[in-house]
Amino acid sequence: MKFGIVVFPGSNCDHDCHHVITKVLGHEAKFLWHKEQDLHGVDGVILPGGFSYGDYLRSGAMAACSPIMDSIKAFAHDGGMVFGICNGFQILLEAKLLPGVLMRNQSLKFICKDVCLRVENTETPFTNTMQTGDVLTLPIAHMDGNYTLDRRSATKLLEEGRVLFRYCDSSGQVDDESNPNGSVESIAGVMNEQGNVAGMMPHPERCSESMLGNRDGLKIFESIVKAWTK
Amino acid sequence: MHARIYVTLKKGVHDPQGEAVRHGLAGMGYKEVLDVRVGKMIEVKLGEISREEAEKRLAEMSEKLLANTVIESYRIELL
Amino acid sequence: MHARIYVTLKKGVHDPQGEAVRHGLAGMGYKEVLDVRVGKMIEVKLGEISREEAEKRLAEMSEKLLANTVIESYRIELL
Amino acid sequence: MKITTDIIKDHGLTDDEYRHACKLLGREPNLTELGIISVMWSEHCSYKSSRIYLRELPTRGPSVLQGPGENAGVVDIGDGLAVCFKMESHNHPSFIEPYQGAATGVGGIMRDIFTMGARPIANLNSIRFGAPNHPKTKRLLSGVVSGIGGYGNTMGVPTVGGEVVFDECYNDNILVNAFTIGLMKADRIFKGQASGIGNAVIYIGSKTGRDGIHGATMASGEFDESSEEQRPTVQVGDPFMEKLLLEACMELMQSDAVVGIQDMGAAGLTCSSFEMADRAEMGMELHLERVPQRAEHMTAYEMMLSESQERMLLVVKQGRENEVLQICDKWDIEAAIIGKVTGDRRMKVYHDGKLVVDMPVAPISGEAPIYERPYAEPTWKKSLNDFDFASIPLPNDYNSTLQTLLTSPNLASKAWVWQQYDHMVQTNTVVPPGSDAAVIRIKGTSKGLALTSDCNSRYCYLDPRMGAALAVAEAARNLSCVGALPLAITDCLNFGNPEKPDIMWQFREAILGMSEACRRFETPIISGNVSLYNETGGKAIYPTPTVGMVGLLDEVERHATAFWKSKGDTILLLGKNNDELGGSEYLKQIHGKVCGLPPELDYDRELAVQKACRIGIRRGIVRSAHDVSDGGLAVALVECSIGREEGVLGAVVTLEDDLRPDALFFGESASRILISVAPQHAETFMMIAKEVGAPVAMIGEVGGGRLKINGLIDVDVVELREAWKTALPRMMET
Ligand SMILES: Nc1ncnc2c1ncn2[C@@H]1O[C@H](COP(=O)(O)OP(=O)(O)O)[C@@H](O)[C@H]1O
Ligand SMILES: [Mg+2]
Repeated sequence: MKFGIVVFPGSNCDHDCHHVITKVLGHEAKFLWHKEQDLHGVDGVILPGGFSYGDYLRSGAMAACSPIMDSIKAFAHDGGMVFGICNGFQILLEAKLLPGVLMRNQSLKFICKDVCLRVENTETPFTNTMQTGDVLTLPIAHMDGNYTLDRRSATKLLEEGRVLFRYCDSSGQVDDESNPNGSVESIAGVMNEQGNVAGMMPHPERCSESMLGNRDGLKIFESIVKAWTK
Repeated sequence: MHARIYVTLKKGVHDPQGEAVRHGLAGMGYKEVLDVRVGKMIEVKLGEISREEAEKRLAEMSEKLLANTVIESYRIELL
Repeated sequence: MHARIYVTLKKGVHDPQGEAVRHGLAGMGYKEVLDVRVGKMIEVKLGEISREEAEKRLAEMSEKLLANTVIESYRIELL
Repeated sequence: MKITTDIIKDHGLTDDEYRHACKLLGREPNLTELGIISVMWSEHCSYKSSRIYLRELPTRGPSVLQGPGENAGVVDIGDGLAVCFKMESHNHPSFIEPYQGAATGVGGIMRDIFTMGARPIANLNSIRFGAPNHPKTKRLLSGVVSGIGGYGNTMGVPTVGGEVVFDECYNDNILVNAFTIGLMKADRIFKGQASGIGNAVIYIGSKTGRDGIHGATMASGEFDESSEEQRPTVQVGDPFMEKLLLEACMELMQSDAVVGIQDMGAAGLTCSSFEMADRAEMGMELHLERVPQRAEHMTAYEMMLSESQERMLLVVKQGRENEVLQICDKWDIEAAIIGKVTGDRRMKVYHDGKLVVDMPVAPISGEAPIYERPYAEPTWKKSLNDFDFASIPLPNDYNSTLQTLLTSPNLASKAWVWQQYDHMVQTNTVVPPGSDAAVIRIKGTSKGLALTSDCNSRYCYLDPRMGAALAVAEAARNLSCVGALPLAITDCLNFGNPEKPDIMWQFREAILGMSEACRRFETPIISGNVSLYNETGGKAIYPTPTVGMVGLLDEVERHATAFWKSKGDTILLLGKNNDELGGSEYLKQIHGKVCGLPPELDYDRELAVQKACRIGIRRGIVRSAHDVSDGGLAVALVECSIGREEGVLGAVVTLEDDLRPDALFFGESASRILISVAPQHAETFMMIAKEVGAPVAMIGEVGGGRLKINGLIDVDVVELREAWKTALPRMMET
């Protein structure tokens, strides 16, 4: 599979994603420059983490207006797989490809630590290698990860199976204590209605090798590849 | 020409920053503060442009970039 | 009572955020935007308090918490 | 304009220095030239008080590719790769405005690294604040930590370690020392050199504003009050700009168009242009109207002295300028050709066509005054050192003493700090903050790097020579605890006013102690920074020579962390427990005393202990290793138990030394490491230790939910962990 990794000014997990895809997963990856509109025939697009445009004004806001986003919107519209991690998730929300907003963490602090995630729906291109209820350990590293949506829409997302992951404790229990940033319904990652665009705050690319603690993150990339192969 | 755009969270949207400021003020003894909301004020300097044109362009910029209209509203003030 | 406090960077203090917004707007075709400065607008709801008292207390709060007076200045507006 | 004695004084120049400057110029300087001289000859740029002592430091070694003198030092690590690192202080700015001060400190040190051609791969931060209950402490800590995170996180450089210390000696002079390490090809070191007559001088990065211009400019008619007002004393950092600058520089350095490069740090354009010209024995011609400017109507004086952040000066091969401009354009950063290299060894600066500066480069850059300031051992030292420990009563309840120590901000968990730092970006962090040193892997090789920063300034106060040596020893020990061989160090020497003989004495002693230790550990000093005048109201900070040390692991998979791994494992202690309480955290926290002498350092024992630890780790038999430092043996044992994220593992320990129990539990004798191994490897490890001459003893066993020592200490691990973890957040919330 050929992944396109978008490089915005201020992206800083672009090389980390590239490393996992090419060196760990053994697939192809190409960097896509934000000023361009050509997606170079990639099979899926990753919007990596970082601080696009310094995250000034609002995280992801200016990146959502870059030229390449027009192409990505068209690509998504045609069913292409698009996956946003952290800042990439913020950009997808600002670009209205996914519902909701990411506000400042409840603590108003940047938080970098491992969290537990409960897998909510395994019938998605992003989770198809997992079991429902699986608890994954992935790191978060963000200032604006407080997923905000009115409660009704949030419940609806859950009902429709569009919530991929929720923050939980190590036994899979979802509660306030294990919610690191104040996200509504402890939502950590969501998907669009068509099921081809998803975003999440935790960083799967940071835990895809055992030397870095665990390989839970790799399951997400493997799912994407599996979905594409089908 | 100069303009100001005030961007504020819509009513009902939880404001963690405002809440933290209120909490901080209460801790410092300012109990009279009942509520705090933190918004943005964006000051813009524009080149040669008519007032009407300015108003139109600024509204566009606000919609597209300066405010996230899902949770924020904006108000434009031409100086 | 309601009040607004406008917090802006002092003149001469570098505003990277404003600069980035200006650059972003230029990229989107808004070349008429010559300069952008981003400040804060803090809306405060106060309990029973006289205007004078409010003014005094808000100035105090601004000095102590709401503004970073080393680089920012503030303006209080009672509504 | 006439230069008056007031103007000279306001620029911080002595009469002698001014006379010397006139002699070098052959005339009186104009105001811009005076400004240039004053910054070039400032303590910060010229090291005029410290230079003669810094010569004592060992700076050479077989793997040193670049020692002090350039923007940062470089060490060869094999595989065609090298690392470049340095530490720098941003103490005063951080006290004035903690967020921006710390942020721009981090920005500055990262520029020093990537200007050498190295991509920054990790940061450390060594930060010191006043007493926890001092009214300023919390605000300063919180601002500094978010500033460090704000900059480092945005840059995508992980902050993987550091130290946080609280002591009332820092009440009005906090310390913020930032360290960055970068990775580069060993044969692609870039230098700050302006060589090649006719080559272009190119300015890239942020626009120049009136930031951080010192000098007493009110004295001059050229500046009215409003321009004074427009001169912010605080510089605001723009990590986004710096990230673009980094990427642009990395791309620029791929080609051979760039001949020299230097960041504009302290004294901005002045310092970078003079130093680059001087190193290449060249001159330069600059045209200031071409400098990208943020403020209107800037004068030559202001442009030469501005300390606006996120700027670089490049010297580019003639004819290749466009390549550079194009790359800058790609990354959306400003670039302007502002001058060229000349052969006359003079700095000629034009502003709007007018020659405003005409000075010889070498004398201004290289012949700054050097002072051999008088030094004398302070009279108060002896009375501090002579202390009869028999007068210290033994604790009634060792459990509560231990709890008090562990929940004091100095020993409590620092997770509140390092969780605000992205310590994982770049996906190389193999050992995150929390162990003795951080370990990062080097992709594409089997190697790893270990990083630590250390200094116990209370020791340095009691005996600066021993204290500085102990800082080096502890740093090396921390590296050995993760399995790394110490390679080289950088330092940040924070002291009081050097014009006072006792401060100068502290400085000199510290250098001597550090030098000896570096020789013994074979860790040359490849870069560093001096920060003097850290005092307020005549009260100086404790001498604080912070050490940043880097070690190498040939096989990064073979490393250790500080925490117990398995029930039933045997606990061994490398080193010796001595009757040493001087300068300890225990004396300070429990008895409110800072006195005695710091622990002794026996180099042979220290080297043997570290070697045994490294061998054990490399052979794969050491399951955990943790050095004994602040708080002593009991605290170290607790740390091995409570630092684990998952599950509970206590230990039962028996110590047989015949010492007073508080010295045994809380004394801070140097050169000790706690090791745990699977029981079947205990004998093997004892053999290793004996072979290298390290004292060793089996002292207990891992397991259970409690930590028990000698029947005097018996604590619940989970409870203690909770108290230790929440101490700092609780302090910050109240
Ligand atoms: N300011 C900081 N930033 C990042 N990590 C820190 C900081 N302060 C402490 N740490 C981490 O916490 C752990 C304990 O620190 P410390 O007690 O100073 O270790 P040691 O005594 O072994 O030198 C180390 O892993 C250290 O890197
Ligand atoms: Mg240690």
